[in-house]
Amino acid sequence: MSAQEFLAMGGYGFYVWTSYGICLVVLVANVVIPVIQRKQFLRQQALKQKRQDS
Amino acid sequence: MALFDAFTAIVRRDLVLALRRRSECANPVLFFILVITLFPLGIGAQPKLLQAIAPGIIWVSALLATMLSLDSLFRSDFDDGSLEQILLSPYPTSILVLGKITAHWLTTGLPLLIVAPLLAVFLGLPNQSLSILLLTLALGTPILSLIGAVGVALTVGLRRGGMILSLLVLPLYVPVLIFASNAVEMAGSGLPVAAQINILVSMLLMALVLAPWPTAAALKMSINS
Amino acid sequence: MALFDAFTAIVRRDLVLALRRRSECANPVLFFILVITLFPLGIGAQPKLLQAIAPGIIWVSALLATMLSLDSLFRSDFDDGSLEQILLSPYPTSILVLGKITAHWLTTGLPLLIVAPLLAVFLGLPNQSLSILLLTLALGTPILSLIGAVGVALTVGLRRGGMILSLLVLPLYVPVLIFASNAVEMAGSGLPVAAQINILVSMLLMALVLAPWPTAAALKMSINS
Amino acid sequence: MHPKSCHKLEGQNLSCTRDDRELFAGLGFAVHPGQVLLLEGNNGSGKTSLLRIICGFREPDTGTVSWGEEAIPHYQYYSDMAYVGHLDGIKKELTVLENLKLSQALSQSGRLTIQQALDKVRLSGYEDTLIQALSAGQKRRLSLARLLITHNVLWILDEPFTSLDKQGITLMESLMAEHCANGGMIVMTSHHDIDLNGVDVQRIRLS
Amino acid sequence: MHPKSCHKLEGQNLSCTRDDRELFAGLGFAVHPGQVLLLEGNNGSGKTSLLRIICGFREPDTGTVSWGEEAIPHYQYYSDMAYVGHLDGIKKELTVLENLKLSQALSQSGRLTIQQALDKVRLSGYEDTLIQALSAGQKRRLSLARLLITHNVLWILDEPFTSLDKQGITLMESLMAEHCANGGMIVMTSHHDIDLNGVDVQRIRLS
Amino acid sequence: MFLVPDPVVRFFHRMASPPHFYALTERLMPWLVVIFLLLAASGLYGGLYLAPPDYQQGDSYRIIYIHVPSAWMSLFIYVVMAIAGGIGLVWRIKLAEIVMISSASVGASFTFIALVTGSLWGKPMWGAWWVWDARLTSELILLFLYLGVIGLYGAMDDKRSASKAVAILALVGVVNIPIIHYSVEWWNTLHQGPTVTKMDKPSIHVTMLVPLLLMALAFKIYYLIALILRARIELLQRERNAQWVKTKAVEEGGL
Ligand code: HEM
Ligand SMILES: Nc1ncnc2c1ncn2[C@@H]1O[C@H](COP(=O)(O)OP(=O)(O)OP(=O)(O)O)[C@@H](O)[C@H]1O
Ligand SMILES: Nc1ncnc2c1ncn2[C@@H]1O[C@H](COP(=O)(O)OP(=O)(O)OP(=O)(O)O)[C@@H](O)[C@H]1O
Ligand SMILES: [Mg+2]
Ligand SMILES: [Mg+2]
Repeated sequence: MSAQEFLAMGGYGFYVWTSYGICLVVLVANVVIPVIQRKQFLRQQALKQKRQDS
Repeated sequence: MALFDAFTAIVRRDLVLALRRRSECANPVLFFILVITLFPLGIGAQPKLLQAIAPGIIWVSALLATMLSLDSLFRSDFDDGSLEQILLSPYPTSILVLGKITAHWLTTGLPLLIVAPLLAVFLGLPNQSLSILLLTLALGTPILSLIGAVGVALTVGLRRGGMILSLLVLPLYVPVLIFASNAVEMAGSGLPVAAQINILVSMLLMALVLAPWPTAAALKMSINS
Repeated sequence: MALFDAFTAIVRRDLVLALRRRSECANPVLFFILVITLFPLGIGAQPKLLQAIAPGIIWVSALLATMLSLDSLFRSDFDDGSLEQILLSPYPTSILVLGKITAHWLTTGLPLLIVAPLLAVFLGLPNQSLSILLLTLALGTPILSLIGAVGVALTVGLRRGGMILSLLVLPLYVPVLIFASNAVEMAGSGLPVAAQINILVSMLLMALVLAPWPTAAALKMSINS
Repeated sequence: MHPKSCHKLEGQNLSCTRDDRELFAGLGFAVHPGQVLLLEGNNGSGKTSLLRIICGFREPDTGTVSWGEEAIPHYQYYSDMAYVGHLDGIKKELTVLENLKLSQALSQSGRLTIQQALDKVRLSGYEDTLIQALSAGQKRRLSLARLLITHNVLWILDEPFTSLDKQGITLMESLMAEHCANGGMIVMTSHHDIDLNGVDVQRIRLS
Repeated sequence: MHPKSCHKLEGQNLSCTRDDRELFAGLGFAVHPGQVLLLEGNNGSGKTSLLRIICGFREPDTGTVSWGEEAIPHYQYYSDMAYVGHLDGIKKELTVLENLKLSQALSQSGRLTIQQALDKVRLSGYEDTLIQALSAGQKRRLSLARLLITHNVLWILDEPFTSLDKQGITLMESLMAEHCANGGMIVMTSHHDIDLNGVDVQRIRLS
Repeated sequence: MFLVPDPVVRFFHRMASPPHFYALTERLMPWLVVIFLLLAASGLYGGLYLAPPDYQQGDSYRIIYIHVPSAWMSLFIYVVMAIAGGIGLVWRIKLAEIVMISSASVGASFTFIALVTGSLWGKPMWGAWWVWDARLTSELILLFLYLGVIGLYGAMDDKRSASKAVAILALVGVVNIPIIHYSVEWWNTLHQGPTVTKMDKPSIHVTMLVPLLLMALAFKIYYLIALILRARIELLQRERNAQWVKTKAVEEGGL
């Protein structure tokens, strides 16, 4: 099976790959957002402590 | 019995209040009528079409009318501190809450039941399904009040509970809507509807027994802010 | 210009408030979506039928969603005394009120416009009427906000304005509903719709110029109690 | 007169934090029959928060409040106490009489009849007036009348003197003194100086 | 400092009836720059009603209120006056700073900057706090800060001391005295005794 | 309380102590990620490459490998959420509250994926993006339930009472789950009846079934990962005044 054929998915390429694409985006977002939020939160807390210490 | 006295006192109070705020009492039913008249306007005068969608429209409107009247169930009591006083009563909150729900149904569900036949005729609903429509409304609207009470109790403490309430409550209303409007439709085609009615009856009983508890719990939580 | 500053300050304030009360901002549109999903549930899965009533359903839901969001337009300002302060401002109340209406449309009408295409597809609305649907919504929802403002201003002083409001406002909404849903339907059958669109445009202009005055006057009257 | 006035109200190790700010911590108190506990403190020091904890509306972050050896909330507590907070808890659309009758139905009857209580707070003659036609101070008097017509040992009052004119304040003070003389207890906040002859007043200062 | 402080507030032959009960009739007064008009009276005597008439919210049954020879309401009046009533008029979901900025946008700037005003009412440090996290007294202080940051000659205050602690009351009194010393005028109600050194206080007793 | 012996409750309370939980998940995380990647890779390889096209649906059926697992997860996570909510209400275990609220957004995501992929599958199969049949509609309602949970939690400032409110809502809403699951049997619909979950004899070929099960497992592990990540923030925010959070902030705050 050529890569072209594989991507075409027997004519259903659009439907299949959009599905997988959206799925990927949502799943990745669900992991990345919390990681970013945690970084931000910890930074804010650290800043706050610094403010309080000084 | 003192507990029963407290229950009736609550019911009576809410009925008197509804009477004093005359507009509020008439309003869910007015809204019901208005929404139902909007559809022919939006869809255009096509009798066949209207007849086909009549059960759905009536039930959806009943559901919206009930839902919109829910906010008044606890809102004013919350705003003026009466709710605090009710929660401080030595009697079980769930019973007092059931009193409030009863009054709510008497002032919103019951009037809907009374005007429904008129609107059904207006939309051209076949005669044989009219009695089933009334039966489903009689069984369904108390369920709506009971389930709705849980939703309002959860949101009454929020500054703007009005709209989030619909998000919470409508999904829970869906089963009632499906079974009830389905029954009316089936009756229109002369099919048996015992199954749907049985389901509605059991939902009503369940809601009657179960709903006051989470409502009371949610009110206690709402007051804590 | 100080007057313009006051106007933008009001718009900005209401947008910030909508953002802070996150739920409120998303809610009219959620309600819109919810109501539209209720209809197929109540009516049953009959694609032909749904397609036939789609313009009506979408417009009735848009109308209800706007109407329900109206209460928040002045309610909280009335309750916490901000409205008194706005009326005591030396700037013309009608301009400040127009600021509030603008913010209201940005947070309710605009989101409806954005999700409408999706719902239209769900209900199987033909493609050629989609653009007309959007056009009518773009012209119609500001009219709804403007007319609605007069109604809320009249009822905000009543303790339970919510329901009597619908009685006041819905009749005024009917022309918008009729012309707009008619235009969408005609477009679906490939007929010209310029007449309806022209009417909507002139209604919008009239509302824009005329509505702020009675709104301001009604607010002054509501505060006097 | 107060059959269960042998109860006492006790708070142990109470603390409350709002938005990262500790309002109070390790707070303890005991109120016995006949005593008044007066919470003092500047604006924002946590008086209202503490009262709401004592009512059982809010859970303290640590510690317990107990009534008669048992931690609240429990049935006995709610039949023995009454609360008048920042909000009146009276319905605008009902008359004075209807409001008081409802309060009685939700609780057990107290020392005075409705008529006697209205006389005391100088509202007799207003029985059939709707609450929305009362002024700020008249409403306040009504919510005080509620204290008199229901059975209660413990009064919890958040700034009871708000909106009252001088006559009203004197009246309120005499009612409080009478309540304590009958073995009642009071927990209250006030920015006014209170003047209770011969009553044992404990003070807690929050800051 | 107050360029238009030559204006005076005058009430003539004012009367007000609510529910068949005449609250006052034929009432007249005149307040000149530097003066305070103190409305006294028991609960329900009509003080709030009179203040709302003076604000132009309510029309009197007879008589007129005028500002600078012209009957209210008119533009000049609304740019010269400020009102603090039973309701705060501040939005719970906004911060202290946002609220004050809004007030400034709706009116003309006054004597003090926002920062100075917050310092005066002891709320500095709370700039970015949401109002809903303020206590009753803190909210009150904020609505007083609003008086200081906008241009106004006439203050109309309905029980401005409500919820304030003792420090807050002293502060308020000094602000009022300062306002009058600068040629401002005040119409107010209070159940407290007020203590304004060297200010010309007129009293009207409603009953 | 309630039938559960005290030592058990105490054990759970200790396990559920925030710093303990935080440290444990930190050690667990790499393993979970590795397992997830292995499962997903083999599932996708089997599903997209090895499995033959369906004789009726051609290659479009390959959407099944994300549609069905995510649809299952959408139901599963709601049940988990309701159970955690119940535990949080009765025993006041903070961790249960956190599991509940952290599940909501993951569950909403899976519901969203199930809807979108189903819709994308429906267009070639049924000729319409959307039909209003019972299963589809009830899945949509499930999305609303999730959004309601998230919205309610967001709308309340005090997170302790917000958790209680959400728990009550989740418990009440759980009645919808059986309706969604059995909707295909109760109403005649366009949607596929149970094919995989028929216990006795799945009516699906093994080469198609195995990748599906692998993907289902991979999604379960993914849920754990996402749950843990969310739970950690929630935990940090609630415990922001505790010493261990302060130390962590200084260590990891990047200052
Ligand atoms: C928007 C459209 C769709 C939605 C919302 C949807 C939703 C669901 C849900 C909720 C389930 C899980 C049911 C359960 O475990 O009880 C499911 C399973 C399934 N769906 Fe869909 N679906 C959609 C479209 C489709 C389409 C177009 C197909 C194929 C033609 C399909 C094929 C399947 C299959 C084979 C299963 C597994 C059934 C089983 O064995 O449990 N779905 N779907
Ligand atoms: N809903 C809330 N959310 C967060 N913080 C709050 C909330 N309500 C009050 N606070 C904060 O808690 C503190 C105590 O408030 P509380 O109302 O108990 O004060 P108080 O002693 O009654 O003050 P006052 O004399 O002004 O009534 C205040 O600093 C306030 O900022
Ligand atoms: N909305 C209303 N409708 C009818 N009557 C009213 C209304 N509001 C107040 N009243 C009546 O008007 C009278 C004066 O009320 P007002 O609020 O002006 O009194 P006040 O002097 O401010 O009293 P307080 O010191 O208690 O605030 C009261 O006797 C009250 O019964
Ligand atoms: Mg207080
Ligand atoms: Mg007054």
